[in-house]
Amino acid sequence: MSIDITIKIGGEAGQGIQTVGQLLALTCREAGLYVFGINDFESRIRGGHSFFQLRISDQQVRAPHHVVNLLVALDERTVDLHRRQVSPDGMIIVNKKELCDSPNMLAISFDDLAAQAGDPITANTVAAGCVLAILHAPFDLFHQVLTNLFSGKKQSSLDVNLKAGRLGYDAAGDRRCSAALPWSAALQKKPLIEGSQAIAYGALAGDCRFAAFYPMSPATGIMIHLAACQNDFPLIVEQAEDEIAAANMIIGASFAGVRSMTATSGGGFCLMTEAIGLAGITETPCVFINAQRPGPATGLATRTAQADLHMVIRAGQDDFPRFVFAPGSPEQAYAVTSQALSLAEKYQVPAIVLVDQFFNDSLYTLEKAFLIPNTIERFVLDHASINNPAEYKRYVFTDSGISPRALPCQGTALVKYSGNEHLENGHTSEAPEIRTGMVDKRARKLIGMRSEMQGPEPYYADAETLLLCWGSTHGVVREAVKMLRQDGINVGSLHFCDLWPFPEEKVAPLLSGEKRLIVVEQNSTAQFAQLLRQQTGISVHGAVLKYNGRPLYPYEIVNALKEKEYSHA
Amino acid sequence: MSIDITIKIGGEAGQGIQTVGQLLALTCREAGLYVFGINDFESRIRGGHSFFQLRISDQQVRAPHHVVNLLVALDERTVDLHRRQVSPDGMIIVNKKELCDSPNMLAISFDDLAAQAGDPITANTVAAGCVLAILHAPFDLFHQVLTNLFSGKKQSSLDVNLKAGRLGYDAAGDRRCSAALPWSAALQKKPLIEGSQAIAYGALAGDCRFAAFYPMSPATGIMIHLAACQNDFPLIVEQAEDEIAAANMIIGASFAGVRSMTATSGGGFCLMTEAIGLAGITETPCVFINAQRPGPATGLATRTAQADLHMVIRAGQDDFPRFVFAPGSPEQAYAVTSQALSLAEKYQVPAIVLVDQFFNDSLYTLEKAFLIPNTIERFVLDHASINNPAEYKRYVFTDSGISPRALPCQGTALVKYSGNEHLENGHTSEAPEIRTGMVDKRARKLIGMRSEMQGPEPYYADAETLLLCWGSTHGVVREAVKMLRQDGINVGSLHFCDLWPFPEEKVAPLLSGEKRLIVVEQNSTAQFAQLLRQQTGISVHGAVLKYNGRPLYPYEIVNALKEKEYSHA
Amino acid sequence: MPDIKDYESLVEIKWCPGCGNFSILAAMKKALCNLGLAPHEVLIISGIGQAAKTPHYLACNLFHGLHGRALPIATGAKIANHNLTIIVNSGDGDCYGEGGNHFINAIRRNIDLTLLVHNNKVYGLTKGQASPTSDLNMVTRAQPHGVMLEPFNPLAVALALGCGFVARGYAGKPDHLASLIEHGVRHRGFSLIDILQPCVSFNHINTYPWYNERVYELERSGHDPSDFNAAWEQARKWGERIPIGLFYREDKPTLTDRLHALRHGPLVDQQYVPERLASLFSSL
Amino acid sequence: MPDIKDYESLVEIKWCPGCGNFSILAAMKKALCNLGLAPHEVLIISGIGQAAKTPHYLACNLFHGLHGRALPIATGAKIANHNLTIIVNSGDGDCYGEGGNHFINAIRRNIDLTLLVHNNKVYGLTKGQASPTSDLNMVTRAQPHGVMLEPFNPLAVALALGCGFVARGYAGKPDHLASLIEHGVRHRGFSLIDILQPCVSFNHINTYPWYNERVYELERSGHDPSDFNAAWEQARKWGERIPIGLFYREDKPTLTDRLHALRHGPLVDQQYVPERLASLFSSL
Ligand SMILES: Cc1ncc(C[n+]2csc(CCOP(=O)(O)OP(=O)(O)O)c2C)c(N)n1
Ligand SMILES: Cc1ncc(C[n+]2csc(CCOP(=O)(O)OP(=O)(O)O)c2C)c(N)n1
Ligand code: SF4
Ligand code: SF4
Ligand SMILES: [Mg+2]
Ligand SMILES: [Mg+2]
Repeated sequence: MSIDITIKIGGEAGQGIQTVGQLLALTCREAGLYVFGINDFESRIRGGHSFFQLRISDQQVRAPHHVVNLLVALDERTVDLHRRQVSPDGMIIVNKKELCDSPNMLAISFDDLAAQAGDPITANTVAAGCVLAILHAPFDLFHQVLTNLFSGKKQSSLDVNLKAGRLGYDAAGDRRCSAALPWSAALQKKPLIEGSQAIAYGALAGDCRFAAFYPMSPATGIMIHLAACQNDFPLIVEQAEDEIAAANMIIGASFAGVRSMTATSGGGFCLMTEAIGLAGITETPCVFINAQRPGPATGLATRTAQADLHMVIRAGQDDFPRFVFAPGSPEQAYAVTSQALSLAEKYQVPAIVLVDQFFNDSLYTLEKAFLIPNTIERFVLDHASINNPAEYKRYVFTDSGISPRALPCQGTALVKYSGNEHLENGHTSEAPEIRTGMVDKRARKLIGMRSEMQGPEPYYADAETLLLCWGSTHGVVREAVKMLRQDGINVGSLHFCDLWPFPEEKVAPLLSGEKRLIVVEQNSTAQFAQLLRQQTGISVHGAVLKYNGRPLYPYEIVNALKEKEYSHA
Repeated sequence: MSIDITIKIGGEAGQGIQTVGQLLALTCREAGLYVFGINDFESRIRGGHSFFQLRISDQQVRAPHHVVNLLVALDERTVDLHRRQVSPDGMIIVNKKELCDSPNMLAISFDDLAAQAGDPITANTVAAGCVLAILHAPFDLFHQVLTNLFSGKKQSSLDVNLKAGRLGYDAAGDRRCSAALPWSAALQKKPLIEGSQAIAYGALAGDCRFAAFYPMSPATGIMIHLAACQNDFPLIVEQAEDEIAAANMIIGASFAGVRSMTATSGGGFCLMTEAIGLAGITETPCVFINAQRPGPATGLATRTAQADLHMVIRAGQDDFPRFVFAPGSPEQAYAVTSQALSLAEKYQVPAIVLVDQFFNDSLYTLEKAFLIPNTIERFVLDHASINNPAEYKRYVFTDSGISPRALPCQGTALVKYSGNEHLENGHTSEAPEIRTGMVDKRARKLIGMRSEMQGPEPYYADAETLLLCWGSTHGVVREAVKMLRQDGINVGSLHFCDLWPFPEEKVAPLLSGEKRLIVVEQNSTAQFAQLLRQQTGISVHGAVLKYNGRPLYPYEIVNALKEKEYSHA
Repeated sequence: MPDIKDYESLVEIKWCPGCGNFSILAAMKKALCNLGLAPHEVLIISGIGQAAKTPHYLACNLFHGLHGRALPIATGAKIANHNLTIIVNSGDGDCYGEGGNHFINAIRRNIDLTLLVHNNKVYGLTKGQASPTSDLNMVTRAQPHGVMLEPFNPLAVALALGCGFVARGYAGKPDHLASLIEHGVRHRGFSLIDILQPCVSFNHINTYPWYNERVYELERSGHDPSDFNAAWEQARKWGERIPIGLFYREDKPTLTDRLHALRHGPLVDQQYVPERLASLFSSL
Repeated sequence: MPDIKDYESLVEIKWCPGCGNFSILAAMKKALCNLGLAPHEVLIISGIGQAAKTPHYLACNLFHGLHGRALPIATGAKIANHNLTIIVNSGDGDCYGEGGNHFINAIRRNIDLTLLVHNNKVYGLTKGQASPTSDLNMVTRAQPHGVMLEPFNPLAVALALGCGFVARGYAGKPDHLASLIEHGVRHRGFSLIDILQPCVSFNHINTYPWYNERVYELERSGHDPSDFNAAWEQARKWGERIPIGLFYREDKPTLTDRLHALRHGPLVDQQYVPERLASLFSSL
């Protein structure tokens, strides 16, 4: 990696840390640079401590870095908490002179300069301008970013912000950080996107038309992004009275014919589990996004975890087919969300997508815009094609387990769904042979479903040691593999996105031979290792587990591997 | 087994089938005989078809038998549905002459005789009298049963019932079934109990003082049995507005100092899962009974299943310690429910007891009355013993993971519980090291908890083939083993009651060597086999699975083993 | 014009003989015929309970869901296709107990459907526990010391929530009930029809004779359903005299009237247009 | 007599500067002192939200549970030990949204506790989505076309449910609020105090100035809290003039008064007596 700079902006909630980060990221976008940003904040609205950490590079970056090149401290606490991470040649910008106690520090009063610019609210623009100067960025690029941002707004807003940016830029004087980034206006700007946004857009690409939700961190962002699209798409986003209502609403909407989904976190997901079973037995397609955070109960509301894997696979009483996916990048999240809507409809089952706070609240540069499907293949039976409407049976027994699904009130065939065990026609039945028949019919779908599942994504998969990971840690583990290999350690990785039905046949061959298998997970019990043994009988040799609510860093994996500091799973 | 008679009484819901069965069972009790009764009924109040099937023996019986010696048909449908199960030397009593079409049938109009006795409501007494005559029972015993039953009630009620019983008894004429039971008044009567009752009484023996519930088959019976005890025990049974409320109420009650529990079935359990996590992170002891029925969603409300094993182990987001038990007999259910209350308190964790419709609604003869604890060991910190109340910390870090638990408002120490991740003192904390510390503290309890777990109960455990079962099928599998061994097949069984934390060390040794392992389960995916492989890496060789909602019969296992008609798990 | 026969279902009815549900079923069929709706034009959604079995017993499209959750299912269905004519059959336990929160919020949404609550003041299907509407002190096997909770008054609560169609029917007056249902379906907005329904198996207090002695029709007592205060006063009556009929009626915008995306027609009928995504992505 | 200082907590307060919650906290402390209760005699139970953080900010026993579920936790605790003095701190989302069904049923149970709903008419902790009490048409990032649901009127609903203590406080009048809390705690039975609470971060409609212009104290306007009809009329007022104070008060038996087993004292204090089991088993 030729250039790799990490900027951390810390301060109290409400100080606009994210705005600074956003301005920097947009300027990088202007220059065709890659960024990766993580958001760290407490469960409060004002005060406390939070930070935004932006990594900038001329190559794709998909993991946070633990060494900070430039620390922007909007308060004293930020200095105390983070100065140790600043690299020897790094810099610290503080907003008060009094805080300066070493030569690598630069004091700039963002507030004073903002006032000078004409509006105290522009302090963040001041800060961004200052950082950009230190990063060797030409002011032009920032000028362009601000112009874009305020296009369509009052000219005076733009003017005051340009002034503020300039003041900040100039305030840096000749202080520059060591590494120079290749700043020049890019011909093609690469899209910038948040994890939660990638999911929202994936939903649109999957023709989701109805989303119901109850606010819950870190899932809310997905719905906020979707809600903003209601003017331009055939889409309704409804805030429900609780998660139970949200789950049942999407089932109702799907029954009536539109693709639908919800998003929540663990506690809300718990409340949806009965409805997931309802989707299972009524064979109603729908998508549940579970954005994980540490639990149980309220746990750590604004922190990250990967600890709901087994819960989502087992949610709801009794057995019924479902999909579970855990994407590892915004591209995969976009594709998988769209695919989940489609596969749910094709197999008439619930599909669950597992993400987490780390993924949802991170900022990514995309190599290129997401692919847009030209058409949507619907898996719905047209009433016109029903020969004998009076004989239509919603749950007719088929070899594939999939029964042609007509929509209610779209023709003369009567469409009957039931959450009780039922006959082919949808009426309740307690007959033992019907019960067995219907369980088997539903289970038969698993054959087709399993064939849709991708095996894990290999990366130096023939290495001696394989790191097994799933979900959001994809980029982090890859980077750790790269670092380890640079140090001559023969390691590779497998990233699992398609988790249920577990694609045993595609997994087992990759794990055979004399390999050392180590899972990397953000939970305390190595949940994936348990799943792997359950499904294949294969035991792993170790586990790198982090479960303090904070994102995993590549160096942590590297250290654990080098020091053999991993627990035996 | 010297004597083994099965009587099936069938008819519509509301016809009093269970009353007939109850009278017969009580008469057997009078004679010191053993019974085992199963209840089969639809999800309706009147009409349809239901039956009660009573097996009578001079030895302990704990499984239903598939051959019927005496069929009592209160309606025509019963004859149609069940006549094929009647043994060649068996008999069928019908209530209408027109239904008689073979020599083994006897028509007696219970209604006419009841009217003759003076009250149409006594038709069930007539039927019982008739059956008892056919079974060679002396009328005295029945006389005694009725006298006991109506003691304290109006003399006229007793009189008319005695008359009805006599009329039924005499109506049998000289028709007798082939096998004579050893009828003589027993010196010591063995207790008769329903499965759900054993749980309720176990709760009392565990000093449960508060139970909250929302009605749901097949769990309601437990609460009805408990509710009836409210006059004589320090006990309150509260019907909640929903399962969420029930689960949270028991947590509140336990927090305030009384042992508490709830009972529900799968759908209701789903709604409780968030609260189970709350119990987990707040370290509040409480007991959740999940009486399983086929699902998902409403499924088959009045039928049986064992398909919630993984769900209950994984319910609630993230990892936290919990107990899961699945008793196999009323004795074990009594002991385990009581123990669950105690262990939950000792380790300050939620405990889950898995039963099912088959178990809850069956009637058992006990060898002897349940053991009654003399005292209850409480695991609660007395405020008087707190040296420095101002410094009391609810979640103090300890080696065992267990922090001394004081009750609120019982002294000057302030008691603070939180469902957010917290400091030792119970106040919210987002600090990463606190998070890891608290997860680890809670996880440390698993060491003690695992040591409390019993390994499986072996039965000819050194046999070549081992049947592995859990929960309510204990007696059924045992009987199958006996039958197979009588046929010279070298088979044994292991019954698992203590399922989580899974007692790996106690299990693995029993399964080593060249054994053929076959699970016997009432679900469609061999859930226990999955759990076993997950925890031990051991794969089973086959699975006998029944999931049509009906109880398992020993002969079904025998046939499956002989015909090798089991699925490869 | 559809005929009652068109609404026949071949499914065996699993209610007890004499149950009040039979006349509710008959009233529904009659109302639907009077409304000129054919079975395939009707969608009936229910929760779980005896009441919730209703949609199986007449010809219609149906969704028989979870205990307590009929209203959210119906809300989702109506948003997806606001041309649907939706009736919800629920029980007092289903709707006011497990589903209490959805009852509140379906009214707040003014989602356009007709809710029939078969209010037998008991949990029928689970064998006779108290329901939210059970009388104080009613003894059951689950409440051996009698009910200790103040009964839930659905009409008063609905009025407090701003419901635009608040009515009470009685299974003992099926023609009156049929006419209420007809009006309820015609009403644009959320229509609550709480139906006094004797349960012959478990409720031995609120029986047919008990009600027959007490009920009176608001339509015959000069009640003005546009008068909110009068409605409130009537809604609080219970005991010696029990009013049935339309308590209150008011037109307000429904949720689906308000939703912007539905201005272009039902969601289910709209088109997927890839260009919209392209223009969205161009802003990234 | 305890002092305000006794109620000090060392925990850092995580509310926004200027938040209405600060005066609610102050009013609580004042009321508790006036009641002569020491911190260890008080149990505060809360759900999840900004409001629900309250118990950490004063000295007390506390249970900080799940979003929406404070009332069932409190109900269980009160049944287990009916000597407890319980206050519940909840938000409008916590109590009227996620917890709507428990709100209904805690009132029906008349469980003896004091419920303080910090009603900021918004979901504060989750960053400003509409709550059940948000005004119609209020625009948020989750409701870009404005709120489309009729606002939930907690006082009217409580009255419709037969609540025996119905009050509204205002964070801008902390002394008045303290006195309401004091009366609420003294009241034997379920006491609802809905508190108008400005949220400076997310609710830019219902601000301090907005309320200051509108609120008036019922105590100063000749309102008789024993007059149900007058209470109902006041409860339905909202807009130009907003009443605060005690709307309605009525004594009724509480749940714990009614429960038989509590006649022998709090459940938590009773004895385990093995003989009772023996006599139970003898009947088998
Ligand atoms: C989540 C859940 N909890 C409980 C039940 C059990 N259940 C089925 S019907 C019913 C109550 C029925 O009462 P009501 O709604 O009044 O209908 P009725 O049978 O009286 O018509 C209950 C509690 C269930 N099916 N699902
Ligand atoms: C089951 C569940 N759903 C959602 C959430 C997320 N959540 C936390 S607080 C809150 C709403 C807070 O609003 P309110 O109760 O009005 O309290 P406020 O913050 O405004 O005081 C929500 C939705 C949660 N913690 N648990
Ligand atoms: S139990 Fe009651 S409500 Fe249910 S069918 Fe029978 S009479 Fe009707
Ligand atoms: S967000 Fe609103 S309610 Fe929450 S602390 Fe801030 S001002 Fe108060
Ligand atoms: Mg009912
Ligand atoms: Mg709020």
